[in-house]
Amino acid sequence: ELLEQFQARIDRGEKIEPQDWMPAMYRKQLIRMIEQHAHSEIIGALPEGTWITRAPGFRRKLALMAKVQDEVGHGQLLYSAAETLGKSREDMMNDLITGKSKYSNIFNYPALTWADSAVIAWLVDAGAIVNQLANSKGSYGPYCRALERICYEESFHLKYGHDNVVHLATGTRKQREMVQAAMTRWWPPLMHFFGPSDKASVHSETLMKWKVKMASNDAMRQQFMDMYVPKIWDLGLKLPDPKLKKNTATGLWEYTEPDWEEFKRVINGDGPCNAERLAVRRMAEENGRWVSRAINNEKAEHVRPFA
Amino acid sequence: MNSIEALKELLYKIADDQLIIGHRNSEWTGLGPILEEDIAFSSMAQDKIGQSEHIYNLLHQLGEADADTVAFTRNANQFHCSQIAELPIGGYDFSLIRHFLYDFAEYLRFEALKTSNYQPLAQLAKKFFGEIKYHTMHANTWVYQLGHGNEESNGRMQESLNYSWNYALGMFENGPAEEVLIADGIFIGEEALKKKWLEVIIPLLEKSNLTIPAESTWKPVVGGRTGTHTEHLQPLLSEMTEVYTIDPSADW
Amino acid sequence: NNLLHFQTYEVFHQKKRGAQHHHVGIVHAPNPDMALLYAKEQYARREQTSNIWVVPSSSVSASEYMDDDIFTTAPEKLYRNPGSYKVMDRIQAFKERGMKPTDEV
Amino acid sequence: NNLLHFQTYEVFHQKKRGAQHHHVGIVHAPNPDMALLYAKEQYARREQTSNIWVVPSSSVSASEYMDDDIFTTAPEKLYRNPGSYKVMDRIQAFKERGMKPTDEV
Repeated sequence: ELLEQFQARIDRGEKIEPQDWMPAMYRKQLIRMIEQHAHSEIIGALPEGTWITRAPGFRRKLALMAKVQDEVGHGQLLYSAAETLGKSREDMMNDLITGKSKYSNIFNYPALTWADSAVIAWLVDAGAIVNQLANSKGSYGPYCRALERICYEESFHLKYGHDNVVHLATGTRKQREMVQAAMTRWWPPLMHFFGPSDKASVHSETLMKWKVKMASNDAMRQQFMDMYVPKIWDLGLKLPDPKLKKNTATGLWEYTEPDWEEFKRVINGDGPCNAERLAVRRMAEENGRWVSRAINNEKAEHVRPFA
Repeated sequence: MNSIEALKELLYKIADDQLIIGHRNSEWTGLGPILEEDIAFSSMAQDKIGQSEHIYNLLHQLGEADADTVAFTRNANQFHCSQIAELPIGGYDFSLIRHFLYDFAEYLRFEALKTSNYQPLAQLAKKFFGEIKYHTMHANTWVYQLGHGNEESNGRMQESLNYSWNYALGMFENGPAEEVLIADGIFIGEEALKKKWLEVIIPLLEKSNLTIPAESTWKPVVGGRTGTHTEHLQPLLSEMTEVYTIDPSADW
Repeated sequence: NNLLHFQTYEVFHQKKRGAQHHHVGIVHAPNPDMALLYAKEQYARREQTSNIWVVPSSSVSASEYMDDDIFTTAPEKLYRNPGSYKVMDRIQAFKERGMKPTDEV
Repeated sequence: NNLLHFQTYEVFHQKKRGAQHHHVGIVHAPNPDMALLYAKEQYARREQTSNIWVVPSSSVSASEYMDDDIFTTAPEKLYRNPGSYKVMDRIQAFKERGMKPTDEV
């Protein structure tokens, strides 16, 4: 009877709030998804973060600092949303560092050049926005409120990233070669970004019914290509997939099927930067321990935040 | 030294300080001890680099090159920052103590500059005063709570204070521009600034169970204002300009 | 487990003096002073701000959700809303019938 | 009088699910439960209300109004607003010169 009321509320388009009754599966799936999104934000800050100290000129330096700061801020917003479901930030951080909980696979690749950080800023954020805009119409109140603020700030990331890639593509020969090489490197991970097509994805069915996941992986990939492949080609940049084209009859993009074996290999820890990313986060936590121990007041009771 | 040269000397000193310490503090982005602190510390680093750009723009109006060129094409010996700004970030104890010592000096410097006869600088000092006030609030709250935290944190902060003290005194290095700046009513002078600085920070440090080294041991680390720097500055600049110098004619 | 990331504070943001404070999220902080400093950086990075409140989550008491019981009827209790007293038409009609009492029309 | 041992509570109300709580006023009450009851009576009557929080006024830490200058520059940092990034003319010019790099025109 509670389940019917819960499902009816979702079907009416109303939000579920932290104090409401919810099926254990709903709580578990939401924590898993929001937690992974939070991890992706703070791990995602690392490859781009390495370019803050080398950004060329004040405009890029300040913008990249603001962008990476936003990403750490989005991580904070998302951990907070997940905390309203009962998992503490300490547990989430520990699960990240021990590899128990995943983050977006794309950050297991290195940002080799300045153009890599530009392509990430544009296209990885573009992919994230496709995902976030869909989820912002979901059913859980605190997550939607967090996503509203995140999407507002992400619009700056997208514009900055596109502006950056455009400057490189329309600049000198060296700039153009650098961004073409970065685009070629990042296209395969971008095709992995939305994950395997739904038939292979075990959670999608349940998450859709409860408006936890709002669109299928394939639908989001198609939307991403629709919005951004034309903009990439418009700059005269090439993509490393000869079969990539839009089928005007079906309205769908056709492409070479991504190598999902590599995707599984990398997501399970065997990518170029997996170890390095977690090592950096572990160091940040360990270097900060003396600080937290010194100012933590033991009698502070841990209470689930409200909204 | 004529008035314009003295004014340029003052502007270079302030802009280089803010740029280099902003750059150093940005190295904590993504690595802060706590997420909220990571956000706050990188936000303050942004404030400082933004302030340095505005001051380089004043120099541009006085005939120097534009902000990007001035910041991204000079070598270490052409920089006028004090040596405390260029030191590596070290542990969070050192970075917080530097933040405390440096930002109270900057707070008092900008407070004095609010009434400078050089109007563009006075306006900037007023515009940025809120930002710098927040930086001192953040620095003082941290020094107080770590000074009181436990034995380990008090010990670490005291050790960092001892290590940083003479570098901090170097911020007030006297230079040829002093008399002209004071005579022209542009700035109160480094000596006066240091006196105000000591009056403000010593009570705060004592309240935080921290003590400054005995005056007899003070040996200000000078030279930065005239281009003499530690071995850390050139590598910092090489890293900072790595992309910019790939193609100096390019528009990034 | 000792809280490495500290206690949480609920954050309320006020755009301009006189405006209402809105809840915008939480921060983890060791004490209220740090909570205010962090709230400024996390929730006042772009929009106009004139004031911020922080409150330990542990001091908030919440009602249950009231959509499915008496309070959803609150707006339906029309006699309470000034808008439901449409007096002007009643006076108008009274004048139009020469101010006669209704039982003498 | 019995107001002596009453404490004041700040009242926050959420109009409907999904919305943010915002501050609507205060109530005097001896404890949080009574504060919630009074708050529901006083603030949930007129407007549609989905949820209410009450918090002892003593647990609220507020930033000082005299320090609101720490917030002023945030909206002025245009480099972090989407509006300050315009690329159409640059792409147009690039096409007009046959997509050639700037150093080979």
